[in-house]
Amino acid sequence: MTPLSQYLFLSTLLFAIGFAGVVTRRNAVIVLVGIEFMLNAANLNFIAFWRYGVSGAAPTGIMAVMFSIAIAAAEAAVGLALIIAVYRHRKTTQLEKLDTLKG
Amino acid sequence: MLGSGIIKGMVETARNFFGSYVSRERLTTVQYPEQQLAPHENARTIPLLVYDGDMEHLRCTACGICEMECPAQCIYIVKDTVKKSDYLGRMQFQPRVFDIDISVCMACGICAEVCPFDSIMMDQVFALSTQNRFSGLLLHKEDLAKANGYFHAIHPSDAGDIDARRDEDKRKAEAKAKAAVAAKAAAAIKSSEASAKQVEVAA
Amino acid sequence: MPNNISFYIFAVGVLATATAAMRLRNPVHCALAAAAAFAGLAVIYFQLDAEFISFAQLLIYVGAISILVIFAVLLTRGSDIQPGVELASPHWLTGLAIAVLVAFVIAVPVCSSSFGEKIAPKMTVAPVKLIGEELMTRYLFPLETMGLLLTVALIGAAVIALREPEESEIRNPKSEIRKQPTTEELVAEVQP
Amino acid sequence: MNNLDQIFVYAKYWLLSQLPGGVQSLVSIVLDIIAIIAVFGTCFALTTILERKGLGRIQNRYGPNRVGPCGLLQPMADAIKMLTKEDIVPFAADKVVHYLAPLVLTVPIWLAFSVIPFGREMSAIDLDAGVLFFFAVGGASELAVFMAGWSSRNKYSLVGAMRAIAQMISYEVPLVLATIPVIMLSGSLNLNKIVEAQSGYAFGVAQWNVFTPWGFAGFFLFLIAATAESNRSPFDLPEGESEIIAGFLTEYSGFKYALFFLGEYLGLFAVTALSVTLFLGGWHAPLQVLEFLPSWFCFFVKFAAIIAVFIWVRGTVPRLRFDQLLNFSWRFLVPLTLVNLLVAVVWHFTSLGAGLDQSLRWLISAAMIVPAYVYFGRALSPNRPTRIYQYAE
Repeated sequence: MTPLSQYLFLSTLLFAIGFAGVVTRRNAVIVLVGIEFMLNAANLNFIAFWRYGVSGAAPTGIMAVMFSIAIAAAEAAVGLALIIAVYRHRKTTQLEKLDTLKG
Repeated sequence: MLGSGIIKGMVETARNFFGSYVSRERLTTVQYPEQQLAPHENARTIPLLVYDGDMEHLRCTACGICEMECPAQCIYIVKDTVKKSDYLGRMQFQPRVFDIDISVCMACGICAEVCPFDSIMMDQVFALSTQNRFSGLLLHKEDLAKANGYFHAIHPSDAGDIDARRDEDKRKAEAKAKAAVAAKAAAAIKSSEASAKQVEVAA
Repeated sequence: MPNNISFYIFAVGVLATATAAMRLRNPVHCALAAAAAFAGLAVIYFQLDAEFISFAQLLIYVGAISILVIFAVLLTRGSDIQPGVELASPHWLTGLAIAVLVAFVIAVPVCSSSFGEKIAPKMTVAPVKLIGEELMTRYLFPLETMGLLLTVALIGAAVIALREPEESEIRNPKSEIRKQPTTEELVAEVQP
Repeated sequence: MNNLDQIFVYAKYWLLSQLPGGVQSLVSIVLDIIAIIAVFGTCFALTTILERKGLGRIQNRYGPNRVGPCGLLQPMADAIKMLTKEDIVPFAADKVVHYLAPLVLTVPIWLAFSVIPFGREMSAIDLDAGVLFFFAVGGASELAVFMAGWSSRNKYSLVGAMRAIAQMISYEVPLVLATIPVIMLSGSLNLNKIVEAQSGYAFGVAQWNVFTPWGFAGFFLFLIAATAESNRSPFDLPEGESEIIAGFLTEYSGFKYALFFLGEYLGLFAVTALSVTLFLGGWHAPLQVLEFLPSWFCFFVKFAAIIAVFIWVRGTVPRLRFDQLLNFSWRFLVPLTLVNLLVAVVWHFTSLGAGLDQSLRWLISAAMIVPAYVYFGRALSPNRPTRIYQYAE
């Protein structure tokens, strides 16, 4: 059986990859995908800690992840709708060009 | 109500489905290689060349009108060097080469339309596939030449009209020739009589 | 032991596809790689005996969010890449350094703590029935809140993405000045 | 039960007992996979030929009857043709994605079969969340269709893919909503337990879900949504050849095209098998007197019957227009499935207390579902004057 630390390392690396994408990419859609990766890394931690934890009978980790997934879905829907609306207005999804609040 | 039309349609297709097993008359298709429907008389596929009697008597005179008119330019004609007499007794060229590339031919029938010698006509064969897509689809004079009897078989009324007209022409031509011969003979008699008269006068 | 090997295979796969999703040039490729990474994570959840979450992950991330991302990319013409445009933002080196730092900061406590070597308890599979009962009793309030949130998100996304009237139709002064010709004018125009 | 019923199970165990203990679990998995692939591969071949023959008979012609006896070897000829065709990849295509798309479509669909109980003790894996698994692996097909359409770099492909995705998303909602009453009333996502919940006979007739008002309505709603989900006529707009050539399949040829074709039929089989499991009592016999029949035989008879209905519908109904297609899902199927959910709840709670008469329960359910059907049906088809046909009888 894989030790818990392996799952934690995987989640750490996934979080870092997502974070790197968020801070380095220009395309707003890809940045949103990066945020999804960070959320997924957190989900993996929840599941791993639940699986290796003592409270095996109560599905606490699973519940947290379920709500997290639901929030992620809502976030993706709203975020992408925002990106599309901004694109309609500015004709770009390049983030550094979206630097004025007035439009 | 929504769905009633669909149910009606389903009943109809079910009736067709079972009916096609019960009654043979429902089946409208033909099992092709074994059964074949006779083509309609005006059906046309690729051109053919009509000859009377034997291959040496092609109606074609290599005039080149069809070659000129063909929109797909799939006809290639080379004239022969010697003349042969046609059905009216006139001396005409015959084609030495007459090729049609049926991979290009679009069966429009213009060649048959413009031919003044009733030579090029439209065939009804449709199983034209060959092993070789270049040389196999280039038909030569020998492949295109068909007897008048064959033409009668596929286009009876057209062939009948044409034959009647040709017979008429032939009859006229013969009559004309006869008349010409008679006139000549009469003229000869006349001239001989005249010369005889002259001889008499001179004498 | 086979569990271990398959974990490493899928872990490497997830990391590779996630990296690809963050590095590839074409945003559509990024979205597809991200879908693959999400599917790989679903497999890892399955290995962790969280089958319900695993299937929910497949259903929501691969079936819905990836498709949403792809639609967003296509609607913003993201797949037409101009050759001159730089992929990364100007401060990408700083960003990358921070990301590496973040990974390091999280990894250090994982290494130093003792729970890393923990082995999973024998059998803690959470039956779907238990999840359903918990959702309807202990987690009822979060569930209802979630339903509300999703409804709000649905309506909000629809409203935000709704096509506004074209700006030219509202503010273009020319279109305001130009008035419809009257019948008399038209008649006068036609008659010599 | 009798030996014939469990013949395949016994055969598998006998085969496993011949092997050393170390590889038994692995071989068991492989045997399951082989069985599913062999059975549904054969089903695919048979369905293609029978579908063509059936459609032919519906149109009053013979259908394929040349290759082999009665044309039964036609699938072989088709396979040879498909496999020996040149595999053309467009020059501008995204090569990798173009290559992966048919695989992404076909592989998850095979997975979907693994949770279906084909007979007593005959399901490959007994998953606790079987229904969820089924729909989860089906989620990949949308991605595959998009990959196929986008990577071809062809406008028709992209339009076809977009149509397909819009259609799949629209019809997944009623498809899932139609299964929810079944899940609610059998109290499990496990397909084996759902089949178990439909066991037992009342007056010699089986107690399947389809013999309840919500099950009856749900079954038809499920079938309609399933037809659309598997891109079959009359919902085959994604490949509407009269409009967009072949949709997302335009740039595919040879083996890849065959894989798409296979994937489409497998999707149909999977969703048909699920409908048999959810509504038609899985492998249970319809009448008590027929209980001696092997369970797998019952399952496949039902399966074949539903496939026949699909073929029949394909031969009857013409293709919809795209706005009609989406309206049909969102304005008709989704509201009706929600009403059906309510009917299921009423049915469930009237059975508990009250001691209501069976016919009264039916009456209440009908009073809920029939007006909804009429109302939403009316709303769907605006009142037009009756069309008078001049030439049709």
